[in-house]
Amino acid sequence: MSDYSDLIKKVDLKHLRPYGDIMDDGVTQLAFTLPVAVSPEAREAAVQLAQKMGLDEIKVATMEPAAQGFSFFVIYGKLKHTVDFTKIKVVKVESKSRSMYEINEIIKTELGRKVVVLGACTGYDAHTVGIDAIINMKGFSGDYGLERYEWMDARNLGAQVLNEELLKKAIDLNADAILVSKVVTQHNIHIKDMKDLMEKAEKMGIRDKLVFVAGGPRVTHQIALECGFDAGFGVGTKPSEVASYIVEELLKRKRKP
Amino acid sequence: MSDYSDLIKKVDLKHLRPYGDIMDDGVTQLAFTLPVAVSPEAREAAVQLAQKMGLDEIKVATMEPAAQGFSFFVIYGKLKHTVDFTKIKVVKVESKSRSMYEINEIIKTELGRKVVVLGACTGYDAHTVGIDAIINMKGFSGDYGLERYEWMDARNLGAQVLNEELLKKAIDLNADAILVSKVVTQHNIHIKDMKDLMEKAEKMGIRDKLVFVAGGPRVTHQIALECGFDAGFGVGTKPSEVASYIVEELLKRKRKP
Amino acid sequence: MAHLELNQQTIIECRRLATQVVSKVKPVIESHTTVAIERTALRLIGVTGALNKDGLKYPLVNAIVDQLREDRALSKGALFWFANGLLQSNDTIEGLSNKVASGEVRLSQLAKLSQGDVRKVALDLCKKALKQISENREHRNELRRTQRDPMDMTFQSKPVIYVIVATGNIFEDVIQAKAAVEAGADAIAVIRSTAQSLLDYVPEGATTEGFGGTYATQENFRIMRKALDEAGAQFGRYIRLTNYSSGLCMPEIAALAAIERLDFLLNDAMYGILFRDINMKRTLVDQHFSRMINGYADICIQTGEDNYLTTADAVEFGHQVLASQFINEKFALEAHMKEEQMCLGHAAEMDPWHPNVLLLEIARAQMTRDIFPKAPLKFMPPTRHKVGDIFFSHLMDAMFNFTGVLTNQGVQLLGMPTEAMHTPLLQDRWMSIKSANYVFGAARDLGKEITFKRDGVISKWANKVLDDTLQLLRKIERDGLFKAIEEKAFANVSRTLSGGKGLDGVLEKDKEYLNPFFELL
Amino acid sequence: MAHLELNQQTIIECRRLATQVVSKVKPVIESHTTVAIERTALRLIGVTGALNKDGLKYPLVNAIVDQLREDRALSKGALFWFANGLLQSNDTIEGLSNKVASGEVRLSQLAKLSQGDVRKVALDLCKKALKQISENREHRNELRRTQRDPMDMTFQSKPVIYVIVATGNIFEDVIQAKAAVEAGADAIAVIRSTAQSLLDYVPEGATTEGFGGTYATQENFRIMRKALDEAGAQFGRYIRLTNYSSGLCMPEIAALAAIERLDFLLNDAMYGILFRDINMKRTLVDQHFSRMINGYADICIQTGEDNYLTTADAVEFGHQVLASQFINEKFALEAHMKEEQMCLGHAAEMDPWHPNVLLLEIARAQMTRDIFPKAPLKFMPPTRHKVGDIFFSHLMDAMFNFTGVLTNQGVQLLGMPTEAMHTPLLQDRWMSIKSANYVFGAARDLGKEITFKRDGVISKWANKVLDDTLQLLRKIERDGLFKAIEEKAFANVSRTLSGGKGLDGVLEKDKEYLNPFFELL
Ligand code: B12
Ligand code: B12
Ligand SMILES: Cc1ncc(COP(=O)(O)O)c(C=O)c1O
Ligand SMILES: Cc1ncc(COP(=O)(O)O)c(C=O)c1O
Repeated sequence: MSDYSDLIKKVDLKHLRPYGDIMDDGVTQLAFTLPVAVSPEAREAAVQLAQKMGLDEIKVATMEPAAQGFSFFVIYGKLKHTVDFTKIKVVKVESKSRSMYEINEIIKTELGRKVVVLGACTGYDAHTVGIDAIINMKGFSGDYGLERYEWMDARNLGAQVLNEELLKKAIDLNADAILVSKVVTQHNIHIKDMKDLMEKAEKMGIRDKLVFVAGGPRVTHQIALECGFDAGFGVGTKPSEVASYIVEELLKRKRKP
Repeated sequence: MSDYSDLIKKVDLKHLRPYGDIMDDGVTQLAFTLPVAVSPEAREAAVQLAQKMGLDEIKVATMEPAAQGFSFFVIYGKLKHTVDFTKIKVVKVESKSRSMYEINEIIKTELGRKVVVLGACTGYDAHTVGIDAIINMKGFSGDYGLERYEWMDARNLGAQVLNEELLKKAIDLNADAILVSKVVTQHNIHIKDMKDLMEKAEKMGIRDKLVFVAGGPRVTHQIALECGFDAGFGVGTKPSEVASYIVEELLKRKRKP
Repeated sequence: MAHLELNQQTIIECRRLATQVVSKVKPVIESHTTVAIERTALRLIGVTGALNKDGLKYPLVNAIVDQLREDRALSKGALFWFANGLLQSNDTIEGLSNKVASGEVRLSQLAKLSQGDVRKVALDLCKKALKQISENREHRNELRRTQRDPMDMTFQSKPVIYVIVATGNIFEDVIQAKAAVEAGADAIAVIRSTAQSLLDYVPEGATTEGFGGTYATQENFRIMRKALDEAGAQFGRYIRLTNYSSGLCMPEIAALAAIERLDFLLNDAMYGILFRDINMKRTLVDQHFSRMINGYADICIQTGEDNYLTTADAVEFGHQVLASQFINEKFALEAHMKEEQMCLGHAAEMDPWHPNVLLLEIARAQMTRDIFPKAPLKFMPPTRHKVGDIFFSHLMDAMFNFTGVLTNQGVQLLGMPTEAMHTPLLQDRWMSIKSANYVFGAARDLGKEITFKRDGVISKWANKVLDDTLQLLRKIERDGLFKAIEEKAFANVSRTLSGGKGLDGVLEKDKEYLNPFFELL
Repeated sequence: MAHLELNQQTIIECRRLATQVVSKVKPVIESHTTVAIERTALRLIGVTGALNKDGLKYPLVNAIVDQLREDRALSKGALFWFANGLLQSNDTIEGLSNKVASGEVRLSQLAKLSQGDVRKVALDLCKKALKQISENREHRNELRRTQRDPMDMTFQSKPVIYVIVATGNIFEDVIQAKAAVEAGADAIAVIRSTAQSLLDYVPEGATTEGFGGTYATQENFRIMRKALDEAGAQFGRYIRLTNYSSGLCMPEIAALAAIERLDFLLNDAMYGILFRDINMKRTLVDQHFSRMINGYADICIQTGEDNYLTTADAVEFGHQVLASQFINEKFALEAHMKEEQMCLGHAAEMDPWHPNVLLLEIARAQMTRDIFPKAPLKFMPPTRHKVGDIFFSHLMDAMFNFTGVLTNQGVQLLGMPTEAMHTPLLQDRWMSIKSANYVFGAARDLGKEITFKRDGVISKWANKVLDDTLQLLRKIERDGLFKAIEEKAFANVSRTLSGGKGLDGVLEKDKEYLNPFFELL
């Protein structure tokens, strides 16, 4: 309806700000608990925190006695901060999306041998549903798991696999890629475990012989890279995305050894 | 259970910070909408805004396509900011809490005449339930309204009363106090209306002849003062609190004219 | 679907009493007209536009009616003078209305032609006007066929999802309305600016400023209608547009809604009296004509009984809602409306901490459904007991949505988590619609699965409310509606016959009074 | 309260098959003991404390059992050697256990007294141990009388509100547990640290570090018990304490729980096999002894069938839950537990967008209630389909709470809005409890108000699940439990008889095997 669209404020991508019910109003909702009893002073403390966060026109929607010595707050305010959306660059896994058939085809013609993939949920993490979704036949939301790939030899070691074991196994089977799933994140245990794996891989001198892929609900490509992995996948990943990436990476490495 | 309470971190009131599941972790929840479509870049923009707000260890709980060109975010992070709780001072209405009987008694003995109170929901605001709760017989949560006070002559002018009318009426009845209720706050209409009333009162030279009291869910004593009122009351106010304040104020004024 | 065993005799008796109550005020309604009705007649025949009057846009219809009033001529009806004027001047409608507005022509001073000739002209104008409206009606039916109609008049499937937009800026409203439709909304109401209901004229043009809502203007109607037709086409659902035929311009809004093809109008025989302190006579006379138009235009009205429970306690005063619904139903039938056009209002406003509150809400909602089987019903969400804890507020709305789908309500106005805070943000509306989609899907056929125990808590409560309603209607019938309202029959509000706004706009009809719409509608 | 019409014949047949399944593995259970059982026996008679072994605290009971194992003596039973040792050394329990642990004494090398004398000593020790436990039982009953018991064994009123704490720090857990009780919680579970179930010893002392939970230690039990007794006194409700008799130390935790007066223990005949890859034999032998203790200590066990639905689809695999419940029930009866002690686990884990999902969840929950009328049942919240949208997640929990109160569940483990994110924050727990208080109050008597339609969707679904269960149990009975598990009878998980952790801790009992607890419990 271009007849009027020029009559309202357009989004300013150079100064992007939250949208409440009108462009650029910056409305943001906050909730937190303060370890002090409900009181006018507690409310004021909450307001001052909101101010420090950069909120204007702060409205305390509620202050609730969550327990003796604890007050729970819900707050609305207008955020002063903005971000320059035009400048944002995100590191992403840069692989084409391909079907299982295409991927099999590539492996067959370009590599001419089965790709060996090893998956596990490491440390004390027993959340296998994620890695199962990627590796097991059934796959995830209609997308077959790697076991189903004719030109892949994918094995799922399951839960609570120690990093050493995983690496040893990788050497024995001379695997092409290792898939690590981390779900429990308390005290950043996932980061610790992931870094530990890569250090051990270095020591064993197999860091560059394998493609290291991490995944989990709180894993991002960024985080994976920071832990020394080659790639990371998060919520809602489909097996074919992972397979496609692995194959591309293997071909890259094959070309420039 | 003092046998161990010394084993965990106590609240540091000089550096008060939100409590998630352990003292001082600073965990805070955010929700807002960005006027851009869902994308990794949108997610990054949300994270950067959270960073600017002073959050650490930012976790994007969800990014939802709220509509074409809008993404809704729920975010958790750890707030770096703190407030010095020991330094917080809040301006409060400083009147004793008294029962209807005590208040009647004081008026009778100290003033010896009925206190005339005029209430209204001003401007185009038609939300009378609040002012009714303060003035009408029935009162609020078991606390009788001012109409019920033997030594008060309280009148409720109801909804959508124009400031002029209200002031005129106050003069005619030579009222002691004016009670204004403001509920609608869009575009800060409540502030505008409240300030307008006080300016008109000044002009008519009756500013100091009356006690001006404001109230409403988004009204605070602070705001009321800023608008030139003598006092402000917010959510959950009980009639007796208001009556007690008015009487104290009248007595103060009587003593030092 | 589940039903309650209600005392049918009591229901019949309630309807009889409501008929009495309404017929007693009928003489007043028939013998009077109002400035709003006269402006409406002019709008219907095509008088549009506004002139600048001290900075403000003042509608021509107001200017014309003001002139006739000054000249003590209005009681013959605006159409009488306007038709006469057209004949005399053989000017166009536009031409004449501008001349009158500017004062160049004074209608009542033109020579009067024979009643017969004038009537003929007026009749033709009215017929032409109604032709356009019936074309709109056809077009609407056409669209509902092609774009799928989400409203199921058997009420077997989920209620229509109805949300409000209220940014104050019609163009921002459009963005939010489309976002809501994308999320699953079936009906959009553009809430009006706080003050509008007390204006005795309808503002002109597209507006971008309002408090707590957006002005209802013909241009705003047009803009939103166009947007919703587009959204309907895009998402394969006919989207209903709602506004407020209420306040001092009740019938005018009805006319504009008919012309711009709105689908729902909030329109109540008594809301203006109770909640806007508009004079009783004014409101009753206006509502009748407005409803004749709504009936003809195939617009569903939505009555305002839900509001009673925002001021009076919902557990105690449920019977006032039902009594009022019987009366509203009768007033609507009097104006030739069909039951299928009556979204009678009620609400889930009970204290969430009241023991077994869900049972009581189910009882009320199911009772309303069973007493008005053909009426779509408009089920309003918790608002009074909403607090700043948005997480809790969101749960109250979920249980409300559950009650709505369980009891087969026709139209569900969704509650908002931030009800106690502000008019809805885009994200508030989004999560409320998501909640309704979830609950309506999850519990879709539950109503068909269960039966309510005979003389259980639910059935007992429903019959208690029904009995209390009978008592109240008896009292109203005895005292008459005017006195009853004065004695706080509804929502704890008292109004007097001579009090309230807009009484000066009510006039007795002259025996020569001419307004063919009364015959044609 | 509402009931479903279920095929009673099928239910009887299911129970018969479950009995078969269990009796087939009985010989294995009776002919074996485990390192855990032997450590448990020692703990019960009062062996406590730990020694420092390369930085770590290593329990004396482990040291003693290790020694007997090295000396190939364990199959006679730890109590045999320890009783013999006491007679020989006439040392105290504390003295002897320390000497053995330090290696100063090697129990199996002491001269063996007559079986009769040894047995007499052992028997006395065991009787003394059980006396203490029955005193705890008395004390608990006393407290439940004085501080009102929120658990209604007729299940007419609201389910017990059960929440978890999981900070990793027992002292922080105490703060949050008390906060939860203040908000309305009736039962507190201290979730264990991620790794503990695979440790073959029970850590010692108060702990302040854990991942996803807090270590289960006797001292931590004591600290939380004290805190909850205080909270119970303060808020006038007996508060139940929960932990996990699961993993490699299943029976030891049962013993410690009996000693420290816990009320609930998560304890399942097969969970360890399926979800922790613990060897089948080990788990089955351990669970039997652990349940004998629980039975005697009046502790309610909570089985883990809910977990099946976190890995396998809840719509498809509901029958695996029911089949497993029949088997768990039978194993528990074998260990002399009462039905009233069985919080059989199930969960509302269906996809929230599945059509009529609420009807299916109600069907499942009501079916479980009707098949196990005396069992409190432990109803677990949605977790699998929980997502980061905490507002939506909060609604799913509200509908879950509704299902729980409608179908009269005994114990309701509350879902958390942040389930997909992190272990609960104080505020998450607070709002979840507020939700339960609201929904339980609002819908309290709804179950008594309605009846489910014969052959409606709900009743059909329940009977379908029941029929599928019968088929599954037939298969399990035919193939035997071991093979069935290998072939993924439950949760799509396959385990082998020789695989999994802890098999080396299983030994065949010697004919001279001595453990009087088996007779006394
Ligand atoms: C199912 C479940 C369980 C099951 C696990 C069964 C099993 N065999 O996996 C059971 C009941 C056993 C369980 C136990 C526990 N759990 Co649990 N569990 C969950 C739950 C409900 C769902 C997880 C899940 O299956 N998601 C579905 C899968 C498909 O999603 P996903 O894992 O994200 O995987 C996708 C992507 O991430 C990606 N991906 C994942 N891995 C990989 C790997 C690679 C290489 C790639 C490329 C991609 C990839 O692809 C997948 C498909 O798209 C979550 C809560 C929730 N809703 O998330 C809690 C949760 C994960 N559990 C939690 C906890 C704390 C536990 C316990 C420690 C609690 C306790 N003390 O008892 C225990 C111990 C488990 C252990 N030792 O680790 C916490 C973790 C908190 C945290 N952030 O640290 C959560 C978040 C619940 C909570 N709020 O407390 N749990
Ligand atoms: C009831 C109600 C109505 C009723 C009012 C009936 C009546 N006679 O009052 C009806 C249905 C008519 C109505 C209409 C509208 N309403 Co309204 N309404 C509410 C609702 C649901 C409850 C308000 C209420 O009664 N609270 C109960 C009372 C007891 O609480 P209270 O007002 O806070 O009063 C207490 C204290 O504040 C204090 N207090 C209050 N006044 C005073 C004065 C003094 C002197 C003192 C000392 C103390 C005091 O003491 C009281 C007792 O403790 C709120 C939502 C909500 N849950 O808050 C929306 C709300 C206030 N309404 C709103 C809107 C926008 C409208 C409309 C403009 C919408 C429309 N366009 O149609 C209309 C127009 C009304 C108008 N012209 O002003 C918005 C306001 C948004 C904003 N912040 O600007 C709200 C917040 C809803 C929303 N989220 O959109 N509304
Ligand atoms: C019948 C009716 N008219 C109008 C309104 C809206 O209020 P206003 O009078 O501001 O248009 C409502 C609101 O609930 C209503 O129910
Ligand atoms: C029977 C049972 N045991 C134990 C647990 C806890 O897991 P862990 O094995 O880490 O103790 C659960 C969790 O759901 C359970 O159901």
